[in-house]
Amino acid sequence: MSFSEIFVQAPSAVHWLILSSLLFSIGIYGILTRRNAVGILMSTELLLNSASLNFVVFNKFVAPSSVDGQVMSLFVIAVAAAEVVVGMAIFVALFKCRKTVDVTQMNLMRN
Amino acid sequence: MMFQNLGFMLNHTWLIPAIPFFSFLLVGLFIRPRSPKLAGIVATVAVFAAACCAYVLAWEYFHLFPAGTERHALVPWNFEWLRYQEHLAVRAGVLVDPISVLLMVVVTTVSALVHLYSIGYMHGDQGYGRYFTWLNLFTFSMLGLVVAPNILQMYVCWELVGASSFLLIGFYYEKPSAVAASKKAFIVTRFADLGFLLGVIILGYYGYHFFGELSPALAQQMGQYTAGGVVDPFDFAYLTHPEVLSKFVGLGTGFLGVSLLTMAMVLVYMGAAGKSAMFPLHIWLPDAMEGPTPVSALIHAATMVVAGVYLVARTFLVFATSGDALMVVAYIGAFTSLFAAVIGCTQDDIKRVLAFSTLSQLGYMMFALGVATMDHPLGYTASMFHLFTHAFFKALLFLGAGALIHAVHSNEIWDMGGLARKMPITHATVLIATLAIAGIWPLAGFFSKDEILVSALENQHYGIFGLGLLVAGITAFYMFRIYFVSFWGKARSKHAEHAHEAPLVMLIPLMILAVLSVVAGWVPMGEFVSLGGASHGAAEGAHHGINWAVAGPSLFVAAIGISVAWFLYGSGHEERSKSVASSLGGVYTTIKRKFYFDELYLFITHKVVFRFVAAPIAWFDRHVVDGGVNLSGWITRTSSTALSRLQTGQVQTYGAWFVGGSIGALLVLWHLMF
Amino acid sequence: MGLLSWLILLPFLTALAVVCVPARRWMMIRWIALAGTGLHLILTGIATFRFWGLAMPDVASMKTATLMKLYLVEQVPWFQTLGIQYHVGVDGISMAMVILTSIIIFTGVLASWNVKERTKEFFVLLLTLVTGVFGVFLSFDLFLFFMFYEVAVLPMYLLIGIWGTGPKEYAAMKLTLMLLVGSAFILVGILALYHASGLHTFDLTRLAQVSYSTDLQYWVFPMLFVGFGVLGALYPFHTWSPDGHASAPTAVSMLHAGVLMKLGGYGALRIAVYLLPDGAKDWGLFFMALTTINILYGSFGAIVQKDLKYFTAYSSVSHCGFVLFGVAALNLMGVKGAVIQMFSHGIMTGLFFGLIGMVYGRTHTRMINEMGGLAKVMPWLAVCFYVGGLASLGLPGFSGFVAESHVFLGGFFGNPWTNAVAMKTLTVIATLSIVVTAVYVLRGLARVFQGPIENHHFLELTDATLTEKISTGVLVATLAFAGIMPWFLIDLIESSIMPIINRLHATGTMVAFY
Amino acid sequence: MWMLPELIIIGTAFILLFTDLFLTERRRIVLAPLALFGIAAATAVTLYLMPGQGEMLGGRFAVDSVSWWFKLVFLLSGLLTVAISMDLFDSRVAVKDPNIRARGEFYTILLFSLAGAMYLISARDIVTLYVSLELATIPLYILAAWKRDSLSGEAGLKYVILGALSSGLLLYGLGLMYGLTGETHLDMIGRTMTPAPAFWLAAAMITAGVGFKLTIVPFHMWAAEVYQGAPTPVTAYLSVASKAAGLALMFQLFYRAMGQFLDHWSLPIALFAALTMTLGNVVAVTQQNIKRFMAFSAISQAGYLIMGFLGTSSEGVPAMLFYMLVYIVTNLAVFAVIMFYSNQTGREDIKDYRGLARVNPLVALAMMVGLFSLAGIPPLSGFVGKFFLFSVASKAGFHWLVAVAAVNSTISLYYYLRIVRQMYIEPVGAGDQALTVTPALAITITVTSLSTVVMGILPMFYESVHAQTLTWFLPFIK
Repeated sequence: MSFSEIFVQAPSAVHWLILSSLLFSIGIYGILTRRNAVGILMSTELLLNSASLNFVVFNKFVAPSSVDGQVMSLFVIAVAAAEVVVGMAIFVALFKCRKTVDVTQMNLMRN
Repeated sequence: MMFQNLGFMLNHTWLIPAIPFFSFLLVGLFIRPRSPKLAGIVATVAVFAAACCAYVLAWEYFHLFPAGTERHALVPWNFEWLRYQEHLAVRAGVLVDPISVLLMVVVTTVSALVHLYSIGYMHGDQGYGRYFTWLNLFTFSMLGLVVAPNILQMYVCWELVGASSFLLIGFYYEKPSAVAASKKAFIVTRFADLGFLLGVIILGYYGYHFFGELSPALAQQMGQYTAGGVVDPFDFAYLTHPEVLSKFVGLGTGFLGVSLLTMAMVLVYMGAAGKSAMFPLHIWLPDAMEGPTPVSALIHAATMVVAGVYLVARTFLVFATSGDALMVVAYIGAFTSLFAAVIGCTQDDIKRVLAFSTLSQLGYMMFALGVATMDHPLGYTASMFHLFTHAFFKALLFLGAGALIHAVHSNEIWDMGGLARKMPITHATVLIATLAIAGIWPLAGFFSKDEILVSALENQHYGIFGLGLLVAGITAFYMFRIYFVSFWGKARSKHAEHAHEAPLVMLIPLMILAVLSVVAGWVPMGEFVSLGGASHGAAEGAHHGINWAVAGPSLFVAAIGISVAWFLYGSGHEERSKSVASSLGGVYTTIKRKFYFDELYLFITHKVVFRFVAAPIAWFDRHVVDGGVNLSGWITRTSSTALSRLQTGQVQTYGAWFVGGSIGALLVLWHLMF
Repeated sequence: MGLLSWLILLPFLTALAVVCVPARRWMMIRWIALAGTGLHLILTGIATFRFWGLAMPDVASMKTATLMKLYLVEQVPWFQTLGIQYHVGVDGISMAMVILTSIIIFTGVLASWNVKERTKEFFVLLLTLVTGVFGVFLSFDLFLFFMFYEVAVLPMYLLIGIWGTGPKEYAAMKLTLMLLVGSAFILVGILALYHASGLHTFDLTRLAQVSYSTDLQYWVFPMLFVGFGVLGALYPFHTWSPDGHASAPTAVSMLHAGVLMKLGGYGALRIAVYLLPDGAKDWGLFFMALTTINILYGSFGAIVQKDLKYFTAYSSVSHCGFVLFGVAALNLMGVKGAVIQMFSHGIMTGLFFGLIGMVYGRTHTRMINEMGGLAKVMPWLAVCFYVGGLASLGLPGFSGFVAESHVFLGGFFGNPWTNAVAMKTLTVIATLSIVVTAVYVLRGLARVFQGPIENHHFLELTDATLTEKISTGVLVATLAFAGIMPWFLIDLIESSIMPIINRLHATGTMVAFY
Repeated sequence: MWMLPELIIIGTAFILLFTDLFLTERRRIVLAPLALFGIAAATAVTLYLMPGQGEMLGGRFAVDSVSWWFKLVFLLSGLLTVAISMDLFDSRVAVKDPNIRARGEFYTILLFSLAGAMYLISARDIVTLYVSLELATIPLYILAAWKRDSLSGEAGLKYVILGALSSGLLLYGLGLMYGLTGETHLDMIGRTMTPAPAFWLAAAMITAGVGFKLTIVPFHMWAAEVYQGAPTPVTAYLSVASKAAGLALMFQLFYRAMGQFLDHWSLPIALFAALTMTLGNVVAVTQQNIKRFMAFSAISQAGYLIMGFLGTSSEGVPAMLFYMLVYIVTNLAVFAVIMFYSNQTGREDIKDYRGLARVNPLVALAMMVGLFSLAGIPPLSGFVGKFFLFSVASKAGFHWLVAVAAVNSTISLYYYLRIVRQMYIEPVGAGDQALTVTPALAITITVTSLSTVVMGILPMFYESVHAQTLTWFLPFIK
């Protein structure tokens, strides 16, 4: 389909994949650029979400017979939550002794 | 095979080298540490025993092959010493033929007398036992060289005599000059031996080739006089066989248009020249006089230095087959004889004068061999004859000089003088020897020298003949120079005034040798030593009745030489000699400094080799090769620090690497796929 | 458990025995070590006689054999799934090497009689190292071989690092790393052969039954040869040797120069040339040229050395050049000469380093120029030194001459695959070394032992003690024995070399004349 | 009941958690033995069950020979980690670190991670695979930050950020694979996968995810800081168990899911291996802190490890498993000594080890054995393991890689010898006297270093791995 047509018809797998890859790219960008650790953590969430979005999309368009993809996305959400919790805990602990969570300051150990 | 009806000694010829060897072990390992005195006695007795064996052997051999019959080279005993590979083994053994018998007699006799003399001469020296150990070792190696039936055994013993000469020259190891001299002697001869070794390798290589093409019958015929009947490419019996020689000639030219055979023989001659101190390898011999005098008498006058002559004689047929090699021998020999004689006139150290006269006489023997040919081999006989006589009178001269040095405690002839009255016996014997070497009838030197000149003349080598005559004159001159200076006139030093006769144990050898230097000339050498049976006529013809056409002139020039010596040194007008020397000026000093050859060699070794080869190599190794190794280590460490900089501690940098890495992986896979 | 396993194990057991002794009883420790090595000497003698009895009947048949024949073999499967097995055996070459090692370690223990600092660790490491050496010489499974090879190399680091002198850590590290880089290449080669053969075995005797593709041989051979060459001091990979030897303690230099450097030649011959004949044919000339450089370079380098140990180390470089030169000559005489040279140089250099240690122990200097006239105060050591020196310059009557004449003849006789003129030229160049060797040996010894004694406290020095006399005496006697009666050594090794040569001439019979 | 080992571990974890609540600080001594007991029980069960085959949860959880061996590896590393961490919390330690507290939770979390790793190798489904991977990883974030100081916290932060990034990439890759095949079962994916551009994108992302756990260059950057900052026992656990988990993940994905493309992988894997071992070794040369140093040494070991994937020869799997086994034992031997030394002196620099051989000869000997085994010196097991791996590479025709690896092991010897030199050659530092070795560490050190030697000499270990896993991967490569 041509580029213009993409916007006129009902959303197909391509649309969703474009969306997820956009999310993914934003996530990567965020991870690499944000100075605040919390921001980085949020960007990682974007990564995971884009991935789980993929699962749902593929479930719908590729393997509609089963629900494995959707199940997967649920698990991913749970896992992501766990990851965030742990991450935040660590940041808090670190904040206590460093009074900052600016990742660019975190270079006590380097050659 | 004809080893049944041999006499005892012929069957047990191996005893002759073996006795000194075992006495060497015995003395060196067991007796020397306990009682040096006993060591001397045992060593001397052993060599005397060997001498007796040698006489018996000579008697047996020349009765086995009476005059007129062809005298075969017997190898009555041998064993496989070193097997390189199939058909390439070294069979150590003993070779008995006229010249080896001759040499055995000479070596054992002189060695025995020198041993005896040394008992007196070395008395009280702290290295007494060591001295006799080395002396025995030398005697063994020299005899082993003489009886070598193959060229490799000859090389082996060649090295051994070199080593023992090295040990004996450096006997006074605390004296730097002696140490230097011993090193010089060994290294120079070693350099020469390099040529010898290469020659041996080349001969062995092609000999091995031809061996394969050899017909069994021929091989058997070659081995018929060898115990076991087997010959190897190294054996003289093989190398000198006409069949093999013709094959060698067939090889044609190697590189530079020199035939391979000539190349090989010139290399072999290089070794011979080294041992016999032919120009330009002569430089070690004068310095070798740093050793104890009896050693000079034995090794550097009578026996070891003639090994070169012996080698050429031993391989004469091969040399003769390649004519050019023989010419090299002739001209180098002739030149050396003149060169050395000239230097001899200017030296003041009595032993050095004798050393140069030795050089000159060796030159005689060499060119005598050089001028000989297959069909006029008189020179061969003459050379051996001169070797024989020279051994005695030169040994006598050295021992006499030893007696003088013993009395005067100095080598300088200018510290002596007027010793004729104080040391009558020494004087008498030395006079005999001097006359003998000057070639005065009826002493030994006269006959042999005469025969050499005859042979030169016979083969139309007029130049060499004339040169020989000239040298004869010069010889007479410088020999009588030292004679007059040391015996006549008045004592020139305190020691010389209180000098007195040497002990009896030293005089006995002198007297024996004096007798020998008188009678040795009357031995009909042609009867015994001649090239095969082919050339009897020539040999005998030459000896029956001296050829006065040659002898006359030689006597005449000798007389001139003596009278000039008397005029300059004997007549009590020393200023004459000084004026002559000063009138010669630069020439004189050049000659006195031996044409600056030592300096030249020193320059080559120290300046060129050490400074411009060895030192740079050592530097290169430390800094370039080793530097390369260290460089690799340095590179590792540097890249380590460089790479560890990547660990910035910035988590986002790591993230970037991470993403970049995955993209890289994608690209790699992509590239591999499409 | 057979004789050979005992030969390998005995040093290790001795080491264990030493471990059990408390460190302060260092006298007892050295006695244990001496007993162990002495016992090993006896065992070696027994093994030699048994080998002789077994091998002599086969001499005739070996003349045409292309497969080596092992005796007293012991084979036990080990990592079966990879076809790795414990496979020890002995043939003439390894027998000679075992005898050499056994003598050297015995004399080495005597020479290190007065190691008082950390004696226990010293002897433990020394004996472990020797275990490795015996293992290498006796094992015929490449995996086992390689394993022992590294066991033999590594203790050197601590031995030099702890008991050494001078820049010891640097020297030790350099030595270890260079040798292990060499073994890295060996590993590559071994694995390549293992997979190429398709036999699924590391057994040398079976790997020798297949012929490898030419291009495999072409790249594997140099890897193996250089890999072993590093230990054999092949130019330009020899620079570990001067520093290493100079820094190492006496017994270690003895063992290292005397035995370990032989592992190089041994491996190059036994594995590289034997398994890869075609590769050897392609590379022979190249390595001959390289080793010719070795020979001259080492001897010229030795001339200007100031330190006795550097002096000897460079002469070792030169002499080990003869070993690899003979191997690269690829004919009977060359290879035989190489093996004899391994033996001869092992004894000779062991003697040298032992003596240097003894002299150093007295004068406390190794600088040649600071000595002089020592012959007066230590005649025994002087005589032994001169014997060693004369042997090393190839004086007939000592083993050096036998070896060198073999090597020269071998090089000159050439082989059918290499340009004859080139080989002859290289040989002639190599022969120059006999003069250069004479020069540096005589210069060095004259400086040390002859001339007047300048340094007056040298006058109080004493001659060799009994232990020193025994250790040097044994070595001197061996040198003379091997030189005067070379036929024992030759008979021992010759029939074991034939297979290597015959395999080169792919046809079963020697090509007699080329 | 194939899941029993995992269940035992999880059970123990909870028991620890609860008992910890009801015990006074003095009594908490019993927790570590309890944990040990639990792991030991699980190990026993594993040994009893292996090499049985079977599956549960509708094929989402299955066991086979390889998974048993992996579980053994995990359990072993867990066991040893707990053993060397025992002293950390109690008073026998000379230099007490106030920032280390709460041992009960420590062990609980450690066991959770352990369980996750064990599930990982049994997972047969993308879902279980991912969940168990996170279960194995997330606890490690916490452990890395266990010490309440800035270094440890920083380590935790870096670990969590990069870990999240990698899991995101991995998940995206898995998602693509799901999309390409419509299957979540790994075996089904492996069967139905057809090469397409998207597949290679997925493959690259999966590589990144796997590389992160295995510390393959350039996905290794986190290792240095995390290893250095984390408490020593955690570092030890990371260096062995987490790597083993990475290898397990790689087995799951590269053999099961992408087995049919294995031969395409050879060159990239060879490149990654060469890059990893070279960089790890070269950088390690100049490290001063011993934990950071061990980090780079571990990186280079990963490089050797993945040589087993080269080619499609059947020796690859057993070679890698055996090397993993050897590696954990050896590495933990070294870490036990590091643990001991930092417990007693609080020092972690290489030069602090000077003269150790004089004051604690046996400990120094164990350390030397461990280091030499890591460097691959015969007859230690490290050499044998490496030799088999090199053999695989050589069989696949990667002779250049073998050469690179062999030269690398020489470089590695260079820096391992730096420590040996400090221990043996350098003189004792002033006033150093023999340090006391606590029983737990004494036993650990003895056992590990002995087995380091034994596994190299007795063939039976390798033989049994070989016998059981030789044919395991044949169904996946078609």
